[in-house]
Amino acid sequence: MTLVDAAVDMTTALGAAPIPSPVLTASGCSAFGQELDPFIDLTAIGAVVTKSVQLRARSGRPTPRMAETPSGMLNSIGLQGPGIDGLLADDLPWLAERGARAFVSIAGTRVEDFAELAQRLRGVPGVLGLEVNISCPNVESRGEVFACDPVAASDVVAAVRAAADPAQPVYAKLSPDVTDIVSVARAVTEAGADGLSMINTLLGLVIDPDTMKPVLGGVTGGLSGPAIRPVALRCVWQVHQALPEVPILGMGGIRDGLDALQFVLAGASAVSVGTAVFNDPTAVARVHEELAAALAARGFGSLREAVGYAHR
Amino acid sequence: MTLVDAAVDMTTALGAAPIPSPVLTASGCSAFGQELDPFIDLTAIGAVVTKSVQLRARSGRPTPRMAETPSGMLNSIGLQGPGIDGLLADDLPWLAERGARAFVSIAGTRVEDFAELAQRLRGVPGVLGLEVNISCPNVESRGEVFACDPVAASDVVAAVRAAADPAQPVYAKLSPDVTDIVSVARAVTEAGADGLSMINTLLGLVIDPDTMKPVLGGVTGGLSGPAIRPVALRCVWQVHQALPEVPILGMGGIRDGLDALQFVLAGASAVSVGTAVFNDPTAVARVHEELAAALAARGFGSLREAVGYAHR
Amino acid sequence: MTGRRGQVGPLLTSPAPRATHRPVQRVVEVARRRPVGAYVELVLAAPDIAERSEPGQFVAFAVGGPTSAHLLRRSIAIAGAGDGEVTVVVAPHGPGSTWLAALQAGDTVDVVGPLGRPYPMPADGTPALLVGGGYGAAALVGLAARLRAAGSPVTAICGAASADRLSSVEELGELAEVVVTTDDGSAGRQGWVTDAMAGVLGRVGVVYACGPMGMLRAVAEGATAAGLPSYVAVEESMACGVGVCMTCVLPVVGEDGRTRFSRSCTEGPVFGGDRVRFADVGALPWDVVGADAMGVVAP
Amino acid sequence: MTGRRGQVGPLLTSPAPRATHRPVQRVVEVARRRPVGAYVELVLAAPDIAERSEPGQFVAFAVGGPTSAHLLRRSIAIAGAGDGEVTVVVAPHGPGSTWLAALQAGDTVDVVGPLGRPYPMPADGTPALLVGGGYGAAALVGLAARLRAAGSPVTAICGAASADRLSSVEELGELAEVVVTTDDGSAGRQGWVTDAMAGVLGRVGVVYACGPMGMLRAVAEGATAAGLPSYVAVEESMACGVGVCMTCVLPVVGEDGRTRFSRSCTEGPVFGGDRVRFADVGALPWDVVGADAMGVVAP
Ligand SMILES: Cc1cc2nc3c(=O)[nH]c(=O)nc-3n(C[C@H](O)[C@H](O)[C@H](O)COP(=O)(O)OP(=O)(O)OC[C@H]3O[C@@H](n4cnc5c(N)ncnc54)[C@H](O)[C@@H]3O)c2cc1C
Ligand SMILES: Cc1cc2nc3c(=O)[nH]c(=O)nc-3n(C[C@H](O)[C@H](O)[C@H](O)COP(=O)(O)OP(=O)(O)OC[C@H]3O[C@@H](n4cnc5c(N)ncnc54)[C@H](O)[C@@H]3O)c2cc1C
Ligand SMILES: Cc1cc2nc3c(=O)[nH]c(=O)nc-3n(C[C@H](O)[C@H](O)[C@H](O)COP(=O)(O)O)c2cc1C
Ligand SMILES: Cc1cc2nc3c(=O)[nH]c(=O)nc-3n(C[C@H](O)[C@H](O)[C@H](O)COP(=O)(O)O)c2cc1C
Ligand code: FES
Ligand code: FES
Repeated sequence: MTLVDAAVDMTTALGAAPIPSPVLTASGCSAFGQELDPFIDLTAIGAVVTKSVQLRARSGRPTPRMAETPSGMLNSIGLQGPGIDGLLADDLPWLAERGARAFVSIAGTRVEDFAELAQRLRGVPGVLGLEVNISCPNVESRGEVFACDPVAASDVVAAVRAAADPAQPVYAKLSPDVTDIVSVARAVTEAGADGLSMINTLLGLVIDPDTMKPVLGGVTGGLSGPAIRPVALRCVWQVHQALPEVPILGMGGIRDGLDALQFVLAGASAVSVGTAVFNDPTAVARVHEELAAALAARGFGSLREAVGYAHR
Repeated sequence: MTLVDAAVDMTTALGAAPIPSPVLTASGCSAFGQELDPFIDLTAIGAVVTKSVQLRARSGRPTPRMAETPSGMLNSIGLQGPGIDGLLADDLPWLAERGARAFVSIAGTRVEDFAELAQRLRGVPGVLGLEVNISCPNVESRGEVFACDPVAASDVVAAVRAAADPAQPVYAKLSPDVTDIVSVARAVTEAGADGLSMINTLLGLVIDPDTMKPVLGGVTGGLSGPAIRPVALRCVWQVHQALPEVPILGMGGIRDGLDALQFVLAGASAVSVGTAVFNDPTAVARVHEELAAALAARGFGSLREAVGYAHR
Repeated sequence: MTGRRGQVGPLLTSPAPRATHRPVQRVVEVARRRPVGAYVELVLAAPDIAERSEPGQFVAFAVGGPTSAHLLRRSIAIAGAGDGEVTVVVAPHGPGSTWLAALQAGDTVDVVGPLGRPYPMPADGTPALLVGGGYGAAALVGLAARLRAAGSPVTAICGAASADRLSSVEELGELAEVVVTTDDGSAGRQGWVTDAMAGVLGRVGVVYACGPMGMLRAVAEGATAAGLPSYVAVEESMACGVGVCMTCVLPVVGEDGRTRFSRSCTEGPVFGGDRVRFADVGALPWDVVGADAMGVVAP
Repeated sequence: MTGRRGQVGPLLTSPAPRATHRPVQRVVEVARRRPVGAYVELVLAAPDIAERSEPGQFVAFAVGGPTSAHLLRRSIAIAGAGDGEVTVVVAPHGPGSTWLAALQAGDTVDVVGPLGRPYPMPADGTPALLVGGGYGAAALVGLAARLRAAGSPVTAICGAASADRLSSVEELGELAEVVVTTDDGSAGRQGWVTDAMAGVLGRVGVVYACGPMGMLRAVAEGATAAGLPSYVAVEESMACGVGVCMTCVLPVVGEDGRTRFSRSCTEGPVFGGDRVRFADVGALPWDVVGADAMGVVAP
């Protein structure tokens, strides 16, 4: 197994930033990395994608914040987090000290928030790049989610790209809850996104049969986990088909190496493992091993050769 | 149990057509009903929603036509069926003879196809009403699916309502693969839909790790089963919230009585059981029993009282 | 090659008729379990299914128990039915069959059956050749018994990749003259079942087969070439097993000579060997009924 | 009521410190299984977890095996650890706990632990009251032993709805003076644990509790009113158990006097009883750190 792994070149990149492994955490599914330290080597994975951070510290929503669903879960955390000050003071230094790469997810409710966050993250040690979580309500557009409107989405991405450290790639994170994901992908790419993270959760709802009300305080929540994998793969497939040059960080229900392989074959040059970490805290490292073995077994000499292979 | 059931009035209606049970089959998941005859009493269920029929007989797509996915499945049957002539000659008379109600799903690739089908089904014995499957590619709009465009969807529904027997309610079947399902729901309702069936499958993809190509011949397919239930419930919730007067036939991952209860509480006045029938051929009848017992246990005297209860 | 494009001459088979009994659904107990080479034999206490079943039919299991993420049923041929019990032979493969193969005596499982059309019987006394590939041989045991009871001399060929993938050789041995072949020569003759067929075809009146699609094709072609009717039990990917999902179709020539996408669960799994268009499985030939509506035009 | 809105006086507790050891993940075998009233006691052969665990900590199980549709872990308190074994007491409830309770000796299960912060120990010899509700009493057995070893006289109150929902009464009886209460009087005194507490509070220096949230609140309020520090192990709905998902939060007053949404898996499950704002669980009070960013304003 170790010999087989060594044979496959697993290096890849997020935009222009090289990473030693194509397997990353998913935003909001591994906090800021620390809690996984007992279980995996944080320096060996592609990067820690941090929980989306906003300008101010946020309490997040009241509980209940989750409901288990068939092969998945619904969450409505409400972006609980320390705010950019806390992130810069505590979490990023901790990761940098350990030699772990951080891919920082940023979120906001106006275009300027995103730009300011990108600005604050310029040149911060250990920050490999930015993932722009545009699945947030846009306060300037009656709460419509940025990611659901190609124009609003591009505005955010253009502002972030302009404000961000030129050395830090900017990935736009797309929502599957749109009629035409390719048009959103095209718009944000033209606005300067160096890559695309896809997909964020699907909007879902669960009703508690006892209280006869929605389980989540926020009524609806985000659906994640293996249940959504076919939808995620379809999105990656469609976007890679339309925009083969745009790097994709694929995610949505990845649980093992063969799941990750499907995303790679569909066009992802790296993947994030989210909800599966709740099931198995070693999932990110395990998926790397399993993906390496699967690539070797199929005769690939490098991960890069396999990216988009299913389209050929 | 039987006593408890008897206590709850389970009658409901599809538009103006009364039915003795709120639990129906789902289009394409119980063929034309015959095969379930060994397992359930077809006259006791709400109705047999037939596999979508088109004007001409169709072979459907080549195999493989399905892939199992976590808590769901992907299908790409391609609407294999006898065409309207075969349906009128064989399947509908069989159902009518048995005293089973048929809710006939119609499909086409142009507006006129739908209208002609509705015309042919006027006054046919045992045909309770029509479900309009607008999740089909519109040949006049470069293959964009009718259900993804409020205008195209309304055109179909208006034409069907105009051509159909006035005694037959017309339900429009909506796709979840849209940015704003409420706007589609509003458009088709204004075009004359007597009710809404929701949801159809989500577009998904699975790649075979051995062949390294998409499993399905049609590349993408429709995702169904419990995996999608939270998405379906969210759609029903949103539409009932916006259009509380419009009857909803809810579906998507219903497997037991408590699942059905969630749809009723969210606003559905009837439900279809689809993929779960593949797991359990008695599912439609079982869900009726379990729903009746669940309503009784919660103190409801009738199904109607529970419709939309979670919004109160 | 009859039953295929460029068909010559009349077909040698009639479509297999429906079974006598309708299926039932039951939660049944595993009475016994026994590993057999690479397979696991399960004996189910399932009287309602046992008394209804005929050779060639199958059952469909729900898998994974109450916490399962696997919704679709798994179809498994009936390898024996009698005394209130149904026997199946399971090859652990994917998650569902692996779960089935791990069932222990005393465990319960939800099963629907008997499903599909049985092997049609020939005129009493007709000598018959039975060809089983891998676990497919198990499905032929009941047929062999019924043929013997009707006075047919029975020859059986059991083939597999290797000795551990043979099945039911002993059971068939009590009912028939058995020839064994393995690809690697680890048991019986080295070679394919078709090699062994050649010498037998001359002295039988009908051929039956169960096994992988490639083998079924070769057996059916051999029988047809020899002017013999053959019946094959196909193995197409099935989601429901009861005829409602339309996932399990393959192109089959009907009584009217037209090809349709037929459901292997309800119109099969037993089809006339000269009626299955093996070369077109997984394709959509233009002459399948309704192919025109899919935009496929005659060449 | 200290630690709540309109707080009076200083808090009586310090936040529980982290555990000494980090958690591990193991696939372990069930060594023994025993039904106990309405519960099932499982003894796991899990030396790596046993040697690391401290009273008050818990483990998190993956449920349903390889075919499972249930992705989230189930957290269960450690009811005993020693000799390479970890004991848990499971109340079958939903699908996951029902699956756990059905495990048999010899079955394997994937478990992560020990997790969470243990009960902090008082000064040696401090008399202690332990209050356990339902299966919650099981989590107090290890604590009772440790307290006794440190010279503390221990009184334990075990309460439940009915006799079959009591747990660990015998085990606690070997370490402490035990009072039993049941709602229906089917065992011990009829009534609530708080009724039984009144007579004991005067002679102890610290109170520990584990059980349903309503009971924890009543115990904590009683202790605080009596001027006693209390430590409660809360039960919030958890998805991961290891601190990465943020689903298990509740409003807890920190050392700086400010309330935060704290994760019960990593900052708990043991919290100072006067630090948990029980009345605000499930709500978002304006004075929680970061509530302003959610649009909640001071009244
Ligand atoms: C009529 C018939 C008789 C069969 N008899 C036997 C038997 O006696 N012993 C035995 O071991 N196997 C038999 N099979 C094959 C068996 O059904 C499949 O191996 C099994 O369903 C695969 O399930 P899985 O969970 O291992 O694989 P997966 O690939 O995970 O299955 C996913 C889905 O695809 C379907 N599927 C996958 N492969 C097949 C297949 N070959 N045939 C039908 N459905 C498939 C499954 O039923 C399931 O719905 C038979 C199949 C048919 C159609
Ligand atoms: C620290 C701690 C210790 C516990 N100790 C025990 C114990 O010793 N014995 C015992 O029987 N139970 C214990 N529980 C409760 C146990 O975790 C839940 O009853 C169980 O997770 C419910 O799973 P389910 O599949 O039955 O229910 P479901 O409702 O199907 O669970 C769905 C999801 O919600 C979570 N969840 C639901 N209820 C709870 C709950 N009360 N607490 C935490 N997560 C929940 C589950 O972990 C799962 O992720 C403890 C909980 C916590 C937090
Ligand atoms: C509990 C939870 C919290 C999440 N928080 C965030 C977040 O803060 N920012 C973000 O961009 N995505 C967030 N996500 C979405 C994930 O990053 C990921 O896109 C999605 O869950 C699909 O991947 P998965 O199925 O592997 O979890 C969250 C998901 C979960 C389950
Ligand atoms: C195999 C299969 C075939 C289907 N065929 C049709 C169809 O012909 N017309 C249609 O409107 N919906 C069709 N559907 C969609 C279902 O009617 C239903 O909307 C969807 O599957 C969600 O419900 P479920 O999760 O209960 O299956 C099909 C679904 C499946 C799984
Ligand atoms: S398996 Fe469903 S129709 Fe044959
Ligand atoms: S359970 Fe996941 S953070 Fe506590």
